[in-house]
Amino acid sequence: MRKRALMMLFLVPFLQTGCWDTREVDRLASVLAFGIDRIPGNEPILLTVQIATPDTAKGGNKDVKAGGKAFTVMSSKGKTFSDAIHNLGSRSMRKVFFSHSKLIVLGKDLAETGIGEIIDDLKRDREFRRIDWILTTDMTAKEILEHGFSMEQIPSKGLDQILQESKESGLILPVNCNDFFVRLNGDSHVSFTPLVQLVDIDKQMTSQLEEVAGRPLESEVKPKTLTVAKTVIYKNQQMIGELNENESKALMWLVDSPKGGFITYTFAPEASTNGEKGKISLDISDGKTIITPQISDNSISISIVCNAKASIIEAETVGIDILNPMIVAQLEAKAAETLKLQLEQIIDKAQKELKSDCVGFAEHLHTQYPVAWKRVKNNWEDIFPTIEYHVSCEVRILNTGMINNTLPTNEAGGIN
Amino acid sequence: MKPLRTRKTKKTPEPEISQPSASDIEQKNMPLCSSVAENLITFQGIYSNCADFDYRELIIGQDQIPVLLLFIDGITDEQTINQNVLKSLMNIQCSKLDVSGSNSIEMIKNVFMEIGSIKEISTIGEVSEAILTGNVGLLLEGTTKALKIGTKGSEGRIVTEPVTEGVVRGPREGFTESLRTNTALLRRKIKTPSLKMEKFVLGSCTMTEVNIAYLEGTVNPKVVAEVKKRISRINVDSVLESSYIEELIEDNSFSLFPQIEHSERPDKIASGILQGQVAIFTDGTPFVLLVPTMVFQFLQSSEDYYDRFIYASSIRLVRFIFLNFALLLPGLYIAITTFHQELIPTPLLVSITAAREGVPFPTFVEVLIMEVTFEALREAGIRLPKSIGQAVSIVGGLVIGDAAVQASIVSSVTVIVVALTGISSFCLPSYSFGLGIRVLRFSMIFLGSTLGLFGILLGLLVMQAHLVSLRSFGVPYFAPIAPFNLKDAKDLVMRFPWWAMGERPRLFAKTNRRRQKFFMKPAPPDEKKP
Amino acid sequence: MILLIALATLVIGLAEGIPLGKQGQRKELVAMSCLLGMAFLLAAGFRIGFPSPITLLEQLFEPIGKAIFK
Amino acid sequence: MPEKGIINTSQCIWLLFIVIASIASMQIPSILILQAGRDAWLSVLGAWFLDVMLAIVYAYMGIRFPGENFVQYSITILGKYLGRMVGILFPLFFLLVCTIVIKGLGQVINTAFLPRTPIDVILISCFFVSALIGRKGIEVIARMTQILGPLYFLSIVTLCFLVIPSAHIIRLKPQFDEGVAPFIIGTPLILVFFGVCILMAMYIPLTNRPENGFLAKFSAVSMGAIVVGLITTFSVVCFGIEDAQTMYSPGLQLSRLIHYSNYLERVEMLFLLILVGSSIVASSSLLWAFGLGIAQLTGLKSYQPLIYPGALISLVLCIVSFPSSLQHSNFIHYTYPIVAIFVQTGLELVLFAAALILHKRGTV
Repeated sequence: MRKRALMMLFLVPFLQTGCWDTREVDRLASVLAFGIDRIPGNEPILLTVQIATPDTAKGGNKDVKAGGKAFTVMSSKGKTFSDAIHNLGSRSMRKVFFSHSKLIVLGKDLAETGIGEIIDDLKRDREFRRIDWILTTDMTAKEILEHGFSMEQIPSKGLDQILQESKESGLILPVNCNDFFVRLNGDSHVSFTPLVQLVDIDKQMTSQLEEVAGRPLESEVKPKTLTVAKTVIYKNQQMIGELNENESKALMWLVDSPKGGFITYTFAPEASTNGEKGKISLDISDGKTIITPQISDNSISISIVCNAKASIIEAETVGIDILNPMIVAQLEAKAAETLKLQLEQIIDKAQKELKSDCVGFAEHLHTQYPVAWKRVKNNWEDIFPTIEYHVSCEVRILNTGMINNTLPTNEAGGIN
Repeated sequence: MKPLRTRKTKKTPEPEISQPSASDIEQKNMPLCSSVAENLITFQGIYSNCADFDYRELIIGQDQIPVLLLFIDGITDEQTINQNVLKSLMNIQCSKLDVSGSNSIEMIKNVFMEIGSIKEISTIGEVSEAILTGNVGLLLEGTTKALKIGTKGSEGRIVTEPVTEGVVRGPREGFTESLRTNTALLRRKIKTPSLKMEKFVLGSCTMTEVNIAYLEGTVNPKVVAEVKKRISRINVDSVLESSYIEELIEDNSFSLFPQIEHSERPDKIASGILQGQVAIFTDGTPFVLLVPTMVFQFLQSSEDYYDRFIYASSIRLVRFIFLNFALLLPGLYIAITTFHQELIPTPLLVSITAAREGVPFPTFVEVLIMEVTFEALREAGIRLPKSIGQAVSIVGGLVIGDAAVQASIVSSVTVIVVALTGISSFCLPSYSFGLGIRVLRFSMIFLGSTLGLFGILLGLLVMQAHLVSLRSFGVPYFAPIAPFNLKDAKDLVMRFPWWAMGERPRLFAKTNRRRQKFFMKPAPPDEKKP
Repeated sequence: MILLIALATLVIGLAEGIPLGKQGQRKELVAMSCLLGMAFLLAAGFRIGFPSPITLLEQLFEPIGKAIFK
Repeated sequence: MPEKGIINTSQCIWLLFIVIASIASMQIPSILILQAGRDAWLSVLGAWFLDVMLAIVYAYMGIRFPGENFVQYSITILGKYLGRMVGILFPLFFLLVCTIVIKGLGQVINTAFLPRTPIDVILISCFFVSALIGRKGIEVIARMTQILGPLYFLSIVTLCFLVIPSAHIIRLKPQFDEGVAPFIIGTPLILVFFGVCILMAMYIPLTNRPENGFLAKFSAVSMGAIVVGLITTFSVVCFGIEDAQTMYSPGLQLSRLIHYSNYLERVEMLFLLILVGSSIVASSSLLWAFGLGIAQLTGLKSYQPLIYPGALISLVLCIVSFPSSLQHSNFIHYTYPIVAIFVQTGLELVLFAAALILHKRGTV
């Protein structure tokens, strides 16, 4: 009796109104990716969402119309980001649901004028996750989101996979919201995102081929391809420049330890060892960078030590003896030099061109010399370009692939 | 808790249990008459309109003493009556019987009667009870004493394989409806005088014999005393099945969880008794009760002990997982698909959305329809003859499952969920425990559809609080997890090999805990030693 | 809200009070009614703009806390 | 003694642990990070040390007054009237903590899981369940914690392990960036949350071995410190102090960070499990302590009838005092520590000193 009465009490609120948060899945439009652009006018934020269209014919019906898009793109504008989300509701039959988005694309205009106003909402709203990838484009986000992939039905899934792959192959460092925010909050207030571009690679390549062939080639017109290879640098929530492919690769060495990577260089063996000039490609399997700031009197210098383990994946150089430790030492030294050049190039660019600490020296200085950091903190922007640095790299070749020496094909370097 | 119970003990006169006839009570303690003829009239009066009541008058000895044999046709063994009772009585013809009554009864009992079970009785009630339980009542002229001659007929099923608890490996005998057969099956397994069986007779109409069996020295005497106390408290008119007793002696009647285990497998009961539990045998049913019970026993099958321990442990693990499925899966499905879509992996969300496209009902109603249909199918399948049962499964599986999806009444994901839940609920070895889970599953569905995962978590907390607050005959129901006991936990999800389980569960056997010699782990013979 | 609290007070009072009353545990009954009354008064007081004890605590101690913590 | 149940030492450990786990899973880590910055984990260690010191006093008092909890021995020490006035502060403090815990739980659930459900509904259902559990007595609560405690401990540790890929240890450096002041201020802040373990004084008379009281509290606080320390540290190394100190529930955000390739992600459910279970069981033991304390002060035979009214008061306090999450955060941040340190440390030390000076001892 007593329990029953209390149960009744417990049930009262439920009987009042029912359930508040119920949303059936078929009343939801789950956003897979969204992009934000800035447009002129008094509603400056343009939100574009890519929504998965459920494939109703997935079950029994086999004659699905081929080429039907598996996604829908919708746009809406608003005074703020959340206002734009809100306005989307008036256009969508279903509730727009952001929890499944994997990708945020920032349009160029927005990036250049500052993204501060959207960051707060990205952190505050429960539907956004801090593990979403964040990308910047040099076009508008709308174009990127409307563009499809030939292999993936849903472009955001394709981009997601490109980003995951490129981290493993050392092409570019994908950045998720959390890392992006944390870097922006960091001492240098510099962060970066990969740059997504729509490039007509096919056309370029065809025209080059035509040059070789000397005649117009017959090839079908292919759509442009989404490419992620460059990096965009943000400073104080504003885009200030971009890094090209090589610099993006080098950036990985400075802010993260690359798990994969690729070094190609021309190698000419020294006189004491025979062999000819040619190209060598190394696959980096395990890279590690140690950045140590040093303070002497009033000058700050940074020493950067890179260690990498690598394996040879291509040795075009004819006639060299990979089994010879001296040759290997030369290969390693040359590789280290190549790497060093790459790193110096990007630090130079950061210091001279961008004038912003995208390489994270401030964090290292703060961590290791907190007292000195306090002194330079306020005029770090002026100090950073003048900082001296010293890069030293070491590459160790551990593996030569499935074979060791290539057999010479021409007579001159034949094996006797 | 306690104050509530006292409310019920109002000072109201305890109502008498209705008896077959009012005169019986008076006659019960009436002594027998010394005249056979008068006694016969009395008994004919008691057993008026009883077609199966039978008697035989005969005259024995040189003194021509009239003797009356009373019995009930059908429940006695005719062969015993003919060959042993009548023959022995006829043999008295030539001998001389002392005329004075009581001595002649003694003579018959001690000298002539060629039968094992025989007892002297003296009241009408006793005689009546004797013949009702299949004995022959022997009345002699000139004495107020009578004899109860054991001629119980053994009509009944032979020992067959138990239907409800089949095993692949293990003994294939099951209990029958006859109490003596059952106790014999047990005695054949435990051959020690410490195995005690105490007799109770319950039910004023049914006079059902109930035996409690336990292993003296191992069992906790407090538990035995408690069992005896609770059984002697019972005052009902009938006990037709052991569940009557179960409901009258369990700790919490309103709980959804059975607090007393039952089995029709002698090996299971024997192993229970050997680890210090008390078995309650009831005449007329193959199901024997085992107390005290802990919740994890409902997840253990007797076959776990006959398979190799690694397989048994992994099978138990599967059972634990599917127990959770059976309880939670539909509730979780509703909670996640209608409240927490962010928890579903994206591709799965897209397929669930696609499957639900065009379904008119909310997920909650959809699941409820399918669950209720499933329960109905299950109920329909149990009682029907086997040949029709198959038709039911065809109708259920094909028509309801497939056609409902085709017609977009339910989504295919819901069918999968309900089917998986159904399969999971069949993974539980205990039917009665499964019933509780079935009921709880529906409450989880309601909670999941009102408050989502939060509601389900609340439900689980309440359920858990209830589980740990239960006790079965003084033993915590959720032991050995809470209160935790490492040694008892050897036989929980994992079943340790026999050589590692040297001790009986602490909660059953308080004193005599050692079950076997320690360190009996088998090893190959050491070849280095001579 | 106040209605719901009143209802809860009533239900708890009946559910717990009746058994106590039957057993003659007067003291328990009084203690329980006091607590229930307090709960109801708190709710009713809030309705007419009376501060809750926690607000009082806050006024008392918050300055100290603000002085110590950021 | 109105409570008849007996618990053992391991149950006592888990009972205390679950209280700490419940506060660890809410916004306390972020408040701590706000105060102590990168030294938050050191503050946790410091608080652990201080709390263990405090536990010695409580354990000693438990042995000095066998079979009495602090409500009873405050009467024994300070006499009938003054003792009662001091003694009633403990149950009231428990009710306050219960209010805070449930309000915090409701707040997190309301913001992160059920945004459109009125928070009152969540609060009512939480209080109903915890009162239901609390009314069943200490044995039931103890057994529940015995099941849930280890589960939660393992879950939190697993959660932190899974989040390692997102963590960068460099964000924890440099230590003592702002000097030792943040550490010194952070230590008492987290101490008052560990200090809810003064519940041990309610449990000691009920344990089968009261002399193990210190051991129980030591183990519980150590495990609690591990849990709070892990969540705090991982919040810092994953989000950096700037973001972590603004989060309402850093633990929840941590669980949202977990992603392993494409299959193991979206595991907030695990965190919800920890959050709901630990908070409700913790508040049920707090309600129990409130009911028992009041029953002992007024000399009642049973404390069970007081549990539901206690829950109702707590519910009303929740609704009345914290109309929004802001007030709640502010209260936890600024007011609660002062109140708590007064009750947990001040009162008990006064009782301790009084017992020594007045030569009061419990009767065996």
